[in-house]
Amino acid sequence: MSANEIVVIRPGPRALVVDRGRFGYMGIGVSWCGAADSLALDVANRILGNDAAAAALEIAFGGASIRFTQRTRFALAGADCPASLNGESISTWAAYEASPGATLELGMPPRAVRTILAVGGGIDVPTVMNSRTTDLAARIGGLNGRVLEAGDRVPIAATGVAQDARALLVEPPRWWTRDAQETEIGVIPGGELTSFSEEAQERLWRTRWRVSPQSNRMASVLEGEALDTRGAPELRSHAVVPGIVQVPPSGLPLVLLCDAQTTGGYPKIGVVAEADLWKLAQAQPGAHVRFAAMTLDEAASALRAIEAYLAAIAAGAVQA
Amino acid sequence: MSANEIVVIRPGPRALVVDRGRFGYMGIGVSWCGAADSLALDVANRILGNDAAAAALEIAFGGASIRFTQRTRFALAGADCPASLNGESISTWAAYEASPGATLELGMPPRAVRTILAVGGGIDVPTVMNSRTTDLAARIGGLNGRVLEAGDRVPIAATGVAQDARALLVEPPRWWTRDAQETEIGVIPGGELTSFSEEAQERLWRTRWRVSPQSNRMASVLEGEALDTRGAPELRSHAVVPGIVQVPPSGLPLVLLCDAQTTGGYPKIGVVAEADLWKLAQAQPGAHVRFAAMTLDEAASALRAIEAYLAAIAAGAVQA
Amino acid sequence: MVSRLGQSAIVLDAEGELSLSAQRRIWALARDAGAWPGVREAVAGMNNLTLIFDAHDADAQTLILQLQEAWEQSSAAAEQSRAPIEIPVRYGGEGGPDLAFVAEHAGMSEREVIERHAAAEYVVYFLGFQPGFAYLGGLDSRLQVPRRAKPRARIPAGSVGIGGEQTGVYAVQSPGGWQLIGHTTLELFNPQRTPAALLTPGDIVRFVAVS
Amino acid sequence: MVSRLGQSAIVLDAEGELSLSAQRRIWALARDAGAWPGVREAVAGMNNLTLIFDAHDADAQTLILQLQEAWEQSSAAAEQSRAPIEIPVRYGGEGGPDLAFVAEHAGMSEREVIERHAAAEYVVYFLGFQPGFAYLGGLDSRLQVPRRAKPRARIPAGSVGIGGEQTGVYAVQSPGGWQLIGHTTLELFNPQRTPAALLTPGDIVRFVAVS
Repeated sequence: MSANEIVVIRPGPRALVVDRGRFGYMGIGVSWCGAADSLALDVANRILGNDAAAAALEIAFGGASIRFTQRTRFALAGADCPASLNGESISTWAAYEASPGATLELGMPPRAVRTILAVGGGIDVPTVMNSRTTDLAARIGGLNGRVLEAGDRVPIAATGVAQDARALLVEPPRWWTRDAQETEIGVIPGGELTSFSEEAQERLWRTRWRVSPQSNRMASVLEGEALDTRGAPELRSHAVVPGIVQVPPSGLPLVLLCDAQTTGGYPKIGVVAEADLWKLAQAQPGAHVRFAAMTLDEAASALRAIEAYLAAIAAGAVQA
Repeated sequence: MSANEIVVIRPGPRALVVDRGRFGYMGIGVSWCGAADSLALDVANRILGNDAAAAALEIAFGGASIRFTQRTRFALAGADCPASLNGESISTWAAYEASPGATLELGMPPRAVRTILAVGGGIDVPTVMNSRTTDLAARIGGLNGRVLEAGDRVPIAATGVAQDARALLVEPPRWWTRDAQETEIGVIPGGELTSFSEEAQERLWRTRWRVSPQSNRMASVLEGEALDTRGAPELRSHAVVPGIVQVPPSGLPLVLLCDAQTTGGYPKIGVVAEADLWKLAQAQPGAHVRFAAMTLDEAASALRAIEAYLAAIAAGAVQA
Repeated sequence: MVSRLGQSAIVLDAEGELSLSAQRRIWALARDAGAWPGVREAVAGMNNLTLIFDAHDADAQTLILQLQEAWEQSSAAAEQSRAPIEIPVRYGGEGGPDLAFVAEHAGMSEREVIERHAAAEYVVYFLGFQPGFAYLGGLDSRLQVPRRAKPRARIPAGSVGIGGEQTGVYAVQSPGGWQLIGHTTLELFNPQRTPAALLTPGDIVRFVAVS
Repeated sequence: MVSRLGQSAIVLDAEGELSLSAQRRIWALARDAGAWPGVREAVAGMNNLTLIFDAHDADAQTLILQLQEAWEQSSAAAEQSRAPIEIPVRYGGEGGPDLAFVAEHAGMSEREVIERHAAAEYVVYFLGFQPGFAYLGGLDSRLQVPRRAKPRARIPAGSVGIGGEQTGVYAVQSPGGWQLIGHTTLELFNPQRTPAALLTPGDIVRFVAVS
């Protein structure tokens, strides 16, 4: 009897084990990490009927090849790379069943960055400090605290295949089907925003920011005409969380993402609406984003819409 | 417009506000408290569709008279006292709707001790340290940390009456319908049991213990032929929780209940199965109980049976 | 002083100069607030504290008020934590009816009992028995005295007693069997205060005789 | 040493004589274990610790092993908590390539830099930046030195550095811009240990020069 696992033939540019995150340890400096696009993770787990806490693979920029060693139900969500199962083309935002020995191939996604590959029951690496997610800074979680390498055998749950396993296709969130030239990101103004000059504030909202290739899971780094930071105060170090928009001395804003350090001291101009944060994690280098001021009420209502969407998937009501 | 409240005309021998308990503060010496018969509380809340954390009244030995000031849905569970609403006889383990000004009268229960009176949406006293339950030692929670007195006006939630409010009768747990001469209480052996003499151990299981009138929400005190405690070791003070069976120097066992102090030092001979603990809280002074050794597996399965029963009530499947 | 940051975080900034005493209050507050319902993380910074909450379980506005209030109330208790905590005691008299008995039992004068009781440094081993009641280690062995044969039905909060090899302060009114040698006006338990219990395991306690 | 008590509790008893050092380990363990998933209460007693868990969220057998292991690993770290924590540092050499620069910038000898750095008592203000990384207050103002213009891509865990008015120890390998003056073999972060972070806010830290 073979172990319950999937085999990484090629991991592509960067693949790692993620779950919703490692919470409760910020006080000792441990970041949340977790899926950069947690909505894609939630969708993939819900399609499979997995626990919301189940771990999956996050594959950045596609290019991965995975072999299944036993009958395995899996789902793809997030970046829409060309995908094939045993040479047959398959879709993202959908669930399939792989037979033993089947190979999943993911090409380079034309837009967006990260694809979630979830399996029925979840990736079954050991839990470290209450989470299976990879923390590359602490070198814990996932597969020995590191990104996946060719030849890795990734344990998966032995829960097997559900009786009614079948291809199941869901409607992705609207962002994925729009052909927008730029992504609008809701930002709740806050922090030290008003200590910036009026001109800097105006430029913040007006600028069409370009996502820098330096962006990673720690932050989405933006390029454009720098903001004047002279008015911004020196801050004492304080906790920071994903979504905070910092303006370092360079004057170029950056948005903290899941792997952000737990504390920081740069001036902040606000926090990205939680319903929009995943879009930054999915924006390819060179893509354009624009910030739009949002009220707390608007942000809460956007979040409720996402929750309703997820609930509808769980209820089988968003089948495409 | 009158406030949302119920009025205590007579509280009876002892009535107080309870919920499931105040958890997380044992480390500073604060007991859980909560309903002595948490199963009755759970049933009453579930009948009404209340949140499981909703607070209710726990009325010991009946004798209470309560006036409703507005249309109010309520449920009775636990000790089956004769009850009437505006003079009309009503049943325990059932929900009713009271009209404004209606009076609920509870007589003395023929067997058992504590009746839960829950109202739709719950009793709405302020939350203190995460709970509404009365802690008579700390003098917090409930109505100013004390038992109810005649004339008290007890705030209730303004959620009003559900559209489909109607009398709803559920099958009580089996214990309530048996006409047993004694109650068998499952005990998971443990603690210092084996340091007692064989004769004392044998007597522990063999004795038909009588519930003492000294019993209260802190402990069910038992009477019978004393156990020889000479073998039992001196213990360092340690945490204790409801269900622990202690044998103090008197040799007469007592079972800790919801209001028990957080720490103690008497030798322990085991812990009452969680599915059986409420039966001790309901045993009237003079009633007989017998301990029966139970494995952890048996105790877990008894608890699952209770959970299934509660789930069935929530699903409307245990209607009598 | 408490401000909102995005949908799920609020930040408390201690005003004024950077100070270790403010940081002590931050530590105490971080410990407490981490247990508040709906709070996912309580993260101390440099004289500031961030609470990250779950919007399903906690309401931001309520949390802001709660944090603000807890901060204001934290000063006295938290600033001295880790430093020895002094408990002013009026020995003897109405609040300490058993002082004479303890002196007789120990074979010394009442004055010597007071001096020895107030001379020691006690360590809080743990809390239990009552809300805020501290089990203290460090009683002078000559002061050990048996509990009363017949417990009192009602001992006022603040009563300082000796029972066997232990000494301590009744944190709330309750029955009890210890020999009472004095009384303090210090509140050992106050649910409206943060932290509710004055003492924490590890604290060093001294009794100071007052008249 | 860990035993089960009923359906929802396990008890750790420290073996041997009653001791304050064992109690210190109990305190640290109670703090940590209170945050373990499924643990509802972690209650310290007299050299013992009771965990009350929710059987839906935690498996007793797993919890027993976890508690047993945490207890065994707690000794070194926890016993010294609250007492000053000494961090042995090999100053200069391969692990401290910027010692000469710091000395030059401060206008003193390398030896004097070491003496001043090791003379101070530092207070842990909070943890952040990296797992287990402590923000220390108390750096001698004469040792303040600007960060490196070009950060290093890979600083080994254990590197002791100075950046502006702060000093600290890199707890895990990472990029960083501080001036490195030495290296310690002490592990500041180890997720297999309880507590995972060696330092806790409020701890007093001393650096001790070793060769």
